[in-house]
Amino acid sequence: MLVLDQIEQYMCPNCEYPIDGCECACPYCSDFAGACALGGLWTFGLREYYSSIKGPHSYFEVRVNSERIRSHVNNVNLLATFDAETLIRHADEVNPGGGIIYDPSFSAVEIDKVDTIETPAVLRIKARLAKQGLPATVAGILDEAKRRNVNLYPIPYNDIIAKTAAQIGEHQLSKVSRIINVLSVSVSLALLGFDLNYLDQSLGRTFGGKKKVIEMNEIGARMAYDFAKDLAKQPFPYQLRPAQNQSRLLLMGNEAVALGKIVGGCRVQTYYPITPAADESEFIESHENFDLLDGGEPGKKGSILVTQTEDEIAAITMATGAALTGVRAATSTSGPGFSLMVEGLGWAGMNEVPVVITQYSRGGPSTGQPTRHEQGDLKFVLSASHGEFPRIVLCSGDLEECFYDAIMIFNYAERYQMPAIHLIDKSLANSSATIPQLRSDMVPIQRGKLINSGHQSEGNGEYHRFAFSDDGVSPRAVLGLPGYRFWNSGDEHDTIGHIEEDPDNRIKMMTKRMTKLETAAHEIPEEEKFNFFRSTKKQADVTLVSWGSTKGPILDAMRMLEKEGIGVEFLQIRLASPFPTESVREKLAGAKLAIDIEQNYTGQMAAVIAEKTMIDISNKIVKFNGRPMSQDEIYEGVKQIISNPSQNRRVVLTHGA
Amino acid sequence: MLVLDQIEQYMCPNCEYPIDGCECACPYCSDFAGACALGGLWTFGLREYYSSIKGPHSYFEVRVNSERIRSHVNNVNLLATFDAETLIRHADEVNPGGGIIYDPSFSAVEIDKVDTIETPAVLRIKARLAKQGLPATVAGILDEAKRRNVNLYPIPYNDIIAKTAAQIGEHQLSKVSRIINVLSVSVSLALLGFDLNYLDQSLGRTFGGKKKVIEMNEIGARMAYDFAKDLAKQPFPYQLRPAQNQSRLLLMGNEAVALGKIVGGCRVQTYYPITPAADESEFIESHENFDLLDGGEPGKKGSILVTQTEDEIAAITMATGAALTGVRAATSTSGPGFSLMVEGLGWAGMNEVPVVITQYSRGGPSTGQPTRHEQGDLKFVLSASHGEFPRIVLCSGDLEECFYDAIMIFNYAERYQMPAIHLIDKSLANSSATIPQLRSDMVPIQRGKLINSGHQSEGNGEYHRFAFSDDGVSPRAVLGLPGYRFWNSGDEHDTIGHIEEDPDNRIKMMTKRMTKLETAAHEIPEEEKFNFFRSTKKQADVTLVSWGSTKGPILDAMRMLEKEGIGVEFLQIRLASPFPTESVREKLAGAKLAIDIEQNYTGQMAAVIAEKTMIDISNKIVKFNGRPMSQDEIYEGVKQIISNPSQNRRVVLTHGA
Amino acid sequence: MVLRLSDLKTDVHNDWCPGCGDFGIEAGLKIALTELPIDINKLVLFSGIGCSGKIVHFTNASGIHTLHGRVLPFAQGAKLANPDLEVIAIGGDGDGLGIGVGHFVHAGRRNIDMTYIIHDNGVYGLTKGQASPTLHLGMQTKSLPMPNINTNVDPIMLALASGFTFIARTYAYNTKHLKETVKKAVEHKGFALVDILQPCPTYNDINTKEWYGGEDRIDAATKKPTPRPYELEGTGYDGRITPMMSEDDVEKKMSQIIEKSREWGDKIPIGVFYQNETIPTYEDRIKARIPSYLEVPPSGQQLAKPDGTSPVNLASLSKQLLFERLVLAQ
Amino acid sequence: MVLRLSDLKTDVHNDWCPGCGDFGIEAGLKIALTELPIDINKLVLFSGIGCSGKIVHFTNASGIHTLHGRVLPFAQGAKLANPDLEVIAIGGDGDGLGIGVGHFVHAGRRNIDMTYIIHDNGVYGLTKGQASPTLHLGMQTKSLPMPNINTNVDPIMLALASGFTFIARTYAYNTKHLKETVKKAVEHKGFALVDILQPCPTYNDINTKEWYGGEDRIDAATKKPTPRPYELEGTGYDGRITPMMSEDDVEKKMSQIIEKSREWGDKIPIGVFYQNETIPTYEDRIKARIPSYLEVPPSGQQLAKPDGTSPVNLASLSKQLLFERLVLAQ
Ligand SMILES: Cc1ncc(C[n+]2csc(CCOP(=O)(O)OP(=O)(O)O)c2C)c(N)n1
Ligand SMILES: Cc1ncc(C[n+]2csc(CCOP(=O)(O)OP(=O)(O)O)c2C)c(N)n1
Ligand code: SF4
Ligand code: SF4
Ligand SMILES: [Mg+2]
Ligand SMILES: [Mg+2]
Repeated sequence: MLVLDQIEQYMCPNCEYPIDGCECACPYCSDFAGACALGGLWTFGLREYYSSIKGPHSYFEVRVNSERIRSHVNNVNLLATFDAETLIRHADEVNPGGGIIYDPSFSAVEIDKVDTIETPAVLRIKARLAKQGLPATVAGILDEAKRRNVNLYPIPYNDIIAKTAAQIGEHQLSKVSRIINVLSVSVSLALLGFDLNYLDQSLGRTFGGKKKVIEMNEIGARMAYDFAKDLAKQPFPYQLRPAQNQSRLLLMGNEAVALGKIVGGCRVQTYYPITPAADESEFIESHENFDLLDGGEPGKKGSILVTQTEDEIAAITMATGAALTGVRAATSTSGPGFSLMVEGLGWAGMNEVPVVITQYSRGGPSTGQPTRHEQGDLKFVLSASHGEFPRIVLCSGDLEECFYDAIMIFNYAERYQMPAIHLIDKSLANSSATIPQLRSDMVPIQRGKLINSGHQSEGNGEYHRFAFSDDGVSPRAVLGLPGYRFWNSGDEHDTIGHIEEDPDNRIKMMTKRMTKLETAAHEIPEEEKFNFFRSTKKQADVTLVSWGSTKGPILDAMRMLEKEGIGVEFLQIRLASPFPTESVREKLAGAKLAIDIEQNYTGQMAAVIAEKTMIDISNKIVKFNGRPMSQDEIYEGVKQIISNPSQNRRVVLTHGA
Repeated sequence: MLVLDQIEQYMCPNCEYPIDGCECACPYCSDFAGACALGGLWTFGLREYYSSIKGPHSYFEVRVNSERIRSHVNNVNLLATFDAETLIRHADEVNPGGGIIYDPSFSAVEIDKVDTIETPAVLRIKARLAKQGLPATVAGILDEAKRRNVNLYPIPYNDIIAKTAAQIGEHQLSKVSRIINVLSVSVSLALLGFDLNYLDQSLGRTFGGKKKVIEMNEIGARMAYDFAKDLAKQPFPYQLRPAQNQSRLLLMGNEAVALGKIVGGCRVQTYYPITPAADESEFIESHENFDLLDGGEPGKKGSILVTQTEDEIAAITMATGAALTGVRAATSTSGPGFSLMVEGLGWAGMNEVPVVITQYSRGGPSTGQPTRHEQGDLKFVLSASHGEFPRIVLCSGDLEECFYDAIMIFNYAERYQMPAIHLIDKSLANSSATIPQLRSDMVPIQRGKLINSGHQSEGNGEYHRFAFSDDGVSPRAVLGLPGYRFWNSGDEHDTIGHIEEDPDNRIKMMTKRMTKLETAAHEIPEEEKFNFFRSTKKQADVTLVSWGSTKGPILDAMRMLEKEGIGVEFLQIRLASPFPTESVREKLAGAKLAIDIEQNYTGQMAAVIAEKTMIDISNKIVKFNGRPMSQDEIYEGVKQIISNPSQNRRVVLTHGA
Repeated sequence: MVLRLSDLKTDVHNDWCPGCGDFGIEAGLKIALTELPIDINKLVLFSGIGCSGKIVHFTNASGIHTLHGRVLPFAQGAKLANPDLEVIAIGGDGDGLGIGVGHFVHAGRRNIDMTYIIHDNGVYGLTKGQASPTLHLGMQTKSLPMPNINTNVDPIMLALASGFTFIARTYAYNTKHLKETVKKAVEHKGFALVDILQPCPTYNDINTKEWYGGEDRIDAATKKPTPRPYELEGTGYDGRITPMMSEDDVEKKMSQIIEKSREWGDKIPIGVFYQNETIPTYEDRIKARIPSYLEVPPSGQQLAKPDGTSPVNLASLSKQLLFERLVLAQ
Repeated sequence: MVLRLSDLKTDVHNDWCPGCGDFGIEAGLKIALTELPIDINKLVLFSGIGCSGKIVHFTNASGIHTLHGRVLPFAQGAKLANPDLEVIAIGGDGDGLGIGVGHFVHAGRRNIDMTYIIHDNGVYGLTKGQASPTLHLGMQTKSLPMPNINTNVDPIMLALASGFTFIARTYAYNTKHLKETVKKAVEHKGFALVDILQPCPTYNDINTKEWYGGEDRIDAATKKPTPRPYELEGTGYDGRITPMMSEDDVEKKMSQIIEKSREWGDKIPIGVFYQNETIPTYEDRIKARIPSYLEVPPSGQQLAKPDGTSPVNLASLSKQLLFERLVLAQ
């Protein structure tokens, strides 16, 4: 049963707030995705929102397919709007043959008057309309769409809301008007020929016990559904059909990380609020007491302590203090917060403390674009803090990696006794997708040379926290373990942990710490360090190199390229420290045409590769406008470079609103 | 008139405190260097001290020559001690034929009983003595020295102090005992055949108006001088003679930077105390009101405001706030402080503020070795802070560069409107040397596109602080300039400075900022970016690559290598950002054998070179025991690599105590 | 040139939520600015990060939107470099009393002549309503999944402990009181704090406009709500410390101030709690070291001679470090 | 096992200057530890960076020498993860009231059951004597080139403003008072501050041992010096707030405490200024959210089943996120 690639793009506030401020935990409130997931389809959802609470434009783009999809595309087939602004901004992204859902009352709105649209955008749109001799109004926008063969579906939302209010006997229209989102979803489903039951079920999940709210939504939804069915005399060219599937999850990256942390044994999480990291901590906090399996501690619940600190300096130092007690401890932040954690990171490195930092990269530098996407922090996290000490840097590429890496990184941190940075980004954090069910038993818990509380040592003074060893790793006791008194110091220290300025001790201790990174490089299996995808074609025409959230659109673009007979390899680097130098060198040495694909200005991973392997990947596809890459953009970028294989191309992608 | 290379090593407290805590501003208190400088000789002095106030061992090593010298050497010709510990630690560093000055009462001291010596050192020394069948006492140490043909000069310091006290009629012996340092200097001068008058003059400078103190020191000095003359029946093999010279300065790196800042127009300096950076700020503060030349503002004094802040976050943000008013503003710190400045740095980058950060690298990571030397922060400062923005990183190699670079870096900062990091290190900060007179007119003051207060703009709202331009640099107004209202934001902004999330604006602004780095790379002349030294031999056998304070010992080692007919080139990289990629590539492409020399574990500059040029300098001489490199160590390290030119050698230097 | 309210408007779209107390603060502040004898060219607003921090973009005076928690050091840096500027720092309660409270304490210790305005809404607005340091222990706003786990800090008492020389509180929707208080703060010689109670209708459903307005406390007689904030100015309270006061009187005053600062709940004092001009400003303290500081401040110095080189007399500066060959008789 | 003083000695060379007040603090603290019912295995000392911070290396109990200004968050992190630990945080006045004062304020707001000791010497010892935040305005120690340019903060008043529930001061050379005060602090349920006046003979020549000892104030009658610090315990002063007290009595108490905190100069009160056990500890506040917190604290949880995999029931955790194909009649 093949279902066409469907894309839905719409604004989401079904609660009082726009997506960012949404109270009912987006993307469930994206009931469209929920309904599709219930119908057994694969979904991928993208959120874009401003750094402010109410006011400006935010939108949600959902892609649906019967095959697994991992990215968004440039253009959509169906655009559902609740306000004039969305129409003005996005109408030109609808494919010919697609449709637009809107309220007919918008038509008169003048583009100039919508002051939440940035001046550069207003100028661009007005110029475009003028060229076609169309007025600078929503009517002009709609005319333009019609000329491009886009179907228009005017829906009188306010009428339906008023009727719904009447039906449930609610006088305050404002209370009912929140259903506008659900109305648009149900209109979409009607056009797409999907059963409304799926929406009803999805609503049940979203609103839980709130009967009255569910009822109100259901009534409105049915009314809108019927209205739309009537309106679409000809069936909309794109139709969805439910599919068979296994049990799946529909979740966002920050939730995947949160679940991974809980499963992975994190029991203290500190944080200071920051976009887009705070969602993860808040998700964990709302699950601070959780059930254990048989074989855990039967009858007992597990728990995780989430503490909001006064700043990010406290967040990392508090997590580090916690980690000294043997607890798996983490903190979660994004760029500006990480910048404040740098000194604390060095202390953990010096004292060989396995503390985990989840870093959600966003548009930088400085406050930058707080709610926008970028992979601009790689080189920074690799060398953050003064002096030299080893660290783990693990970069996840999709939601499943977010989850499993969140477990694995604690294993790395504890086995090699060093701070470990889980590097993800805004796009992963806020994208939602249906993924296969996650498993709690895939990654065993490995605690390295942790001294078991059973092993009582005799007397005290004998324990050397930083004892020298071949692999650089010392047996690790925790605070409070009877018989194992120890010292830490940010100063260079002896094996006991006391300050030591002797030059020979210094050489040994530096070497001990740095040796651990070699141990890690040696012990961690290659398949955990990178992924290498290749198309069926034997000889690859092009080798794509990337890391992080570009994985999804690259994999999707690969399918497009393959269809055209282009052989593609894709090297996704996951472990940035210790770096898999030999493997990367080997993979790139054989490449016919290598292209670096990164969501930043300079191509930071390419720089790291150059430093480590002396291989220059001079062809680059980069994007730094704050919006994630689409499958189409990557496809086009690769084609552009292939078609003109002179060296030193830098393709700058620009899609997104 | 050739004078042999002379080395003097002694402890210095002529005031109540050891060198670090010294109240009379070392290295003047190193009156030996002072006397030699007055005698027209070139000097180089090295300080080593612990991170504590009184207790542990600190020492000062002075090298003197009639030709210019720029580094210390492994072994010394004359060791002056005031306590048993110094003898125990350093006696083995005296060359055969050299001498040791000591108090005979030390002989009975057992090595085990000196608890300020680190256990590893005690064990090393005891093992050495045991091997020779000598007792683990100072007597054993002295015996060992005698066997090695070292001359012993026992000086009864306490007798001389008591006699001095009697002569000036002082009953409190403790008040007189401070002269012990001067006694040892005068004994040294006696042995070296140098005129005592030079010491007297030097004392005059050190103690200024304090007549009584000068008198006390002079009396003691004369007594010790005469005693030593009597004692040395045979003339000491090394003799010093005064030389002709021009006017010179004897100063330390932190003073050179301080002078450079004042001359360079810095008028606000913020700091939070930290070793070894604080000395610079304190020096500036003690010269906060200074004279101007004719052509300055006649009759008026210039001034510089030094503010001690609550932490380093405040230090950089306050300096940045100051810089917005058009003042040249700087802050000064070392590793831990810089780690806290990272977020502020990014804001300055985003808002194109020319703020200068002087970074004194010291032993890291974390608190590390606060009073020890290391060049471990290069990669960190190059990529510090989240996101991507341009910055200047300029690395000085010696005291003159410290001074002139401190002026130049303000020019760079203002011309390219970006934060600028002046990277120096503990060795430069605390080493002292005589250098040729500095000039205030060598580096003109260049302020770039600063809007002159004469140019009144019409009305307001018209000024675009971040106007686009070909070179990326916009005309810069300052706060308070009539008619030029403007905005800044750490958020991505439009040309006026207001928050702007539009994706196209984002691309333009990122590109504008990054373009400035290309402009800087293009405009800054190559001779300011690196130094390239070559020996007279036409074809170089070896190309040394380094940066920062290794310059001195490398230049000195080059002379040694040249004498042996080895042709040496030395590429000293000064500008790490923007990096002189093409020139470095070119210099290295022709190298027969390249060796990277760095005072860190990983070879950070080699990594930067690899990243930029894809050239792998696989031979490395590194040192990371906290002590700076000596001329001998570099000489030996280079020879070691040349003599066995298989690739991939990493020589780890270990000298120092 | 007289400053009119319309002069202070910018074209920037204001994206605060409808009903946000920040609008009240913006209005009151702007009115105060028009009523003060300020040269708009010398005026600079600095702000932190938060909803509150955006205010500088809505105000047509030079505006520096800094970092979260760092507005005070940025602002102080500018004022120190150019004491001629009129500097007003503005930020949220999370910004100033949470992550930035260290700077708050130390700014108090300096007493630089400038003004600091806090938007006190009990929450971290821009990051979706987490508890800010002024929210009381156990309170649960609609944005919190659980009651607030931390004790609150009181800005008034903290400012007193930190050495501020002017401490006032006002209320976002009492425009007249707000602007008068801001005017007093700006006119004060020294570091002045204005803590402004600010409803955040989106996240803080406890300290709402209605709550401040006392809509739950209808006066039986007048049938009107009894607002919680009351003006100290109307009660005869006087928080000024004057040079003539005896040590004992000062002690008494201090107790009184602290007592006032502890009032909260049904009666919330607004107005000037404390003002002390007997303590020298930082500018005065600098003058004791650098006599020409105000005359030729750092930003006013000439950095180059007409020929483009430095005017600094290096020789006299490096005198101590100089070693010249002396011809000795020997 | 009874803890003896000798058990608390380490072999580490003590490099404090001769005559440093830190020796007195070390002695008093160690005596207090031997007199408290503490399991040495559960004891952890955390320290900041400064001369003071080295104390942990001289003490034979687990000791974590942290970062400059960050001792409190490190220490709180450990205590939260393992509430069974006896945690004592120690640091300098620069460390805790300078760079670290933000954490000071917020630690007060949490009220975690632990103790914080400040070595209050008026200077930044380890960096050679710059003024610390407790040095008074205009004072010029021998290490300062100019009189101190900043107003001081008073730790007592600042702690009160920050919500500390136990606030005491003692003196480095009054060993008996010091150890008794530390004992009270450790025994207090909640966050306890002990500010210890500490002579730094090397840099602070104003607040010296002689000055504290009152050697400039010879009593005419006894011919003996009149020490400046006097013990509150001997004056009938009682800073405790108890559950039974009326709001009014609490108010009065607070005024009294603040009055006391303002005494300085010739009469310096030492002792417990304030103690309040009516405010729930952070541990109690957590228990309200996580009922098993004290029973099975974070550090006490089993992270793996015997087979090495996670014991977490992921299915029940991700219930909300789960989408299973439902067979619909259609
Ligand atoms: C270093 C850093 N950490 C976190 C953030 C995220 N952040 C932005 S605004 C804000 C809090 C705002 O609260 P408040 O200061 O009270 O201002 P309001 O929005 O309430 O006006 C936070 C935590 C940031 N920008 N920088
Ligand atoms: C981030 C950082 N900045 C500065 C320093 C340098 N530093 C070390 S100790 C110290 C001050 C110590 O003063 P205080 O806390 O009062 O302790 P004391 O030495 O007086 O006991 C400073 C500034 C540092 N270690 N880290
Ligand atoms: S979130 Fe609150 S403070 Fe922020 S704009 Fe909205 S109402 Fe105002
Ligand atoms: S400097 Fe002061 S505080 Fe530090 S050890 Fe010496 S006397 Fe003690
Ligand atoms: Mg707030
Ligand atoms: Mg101190």
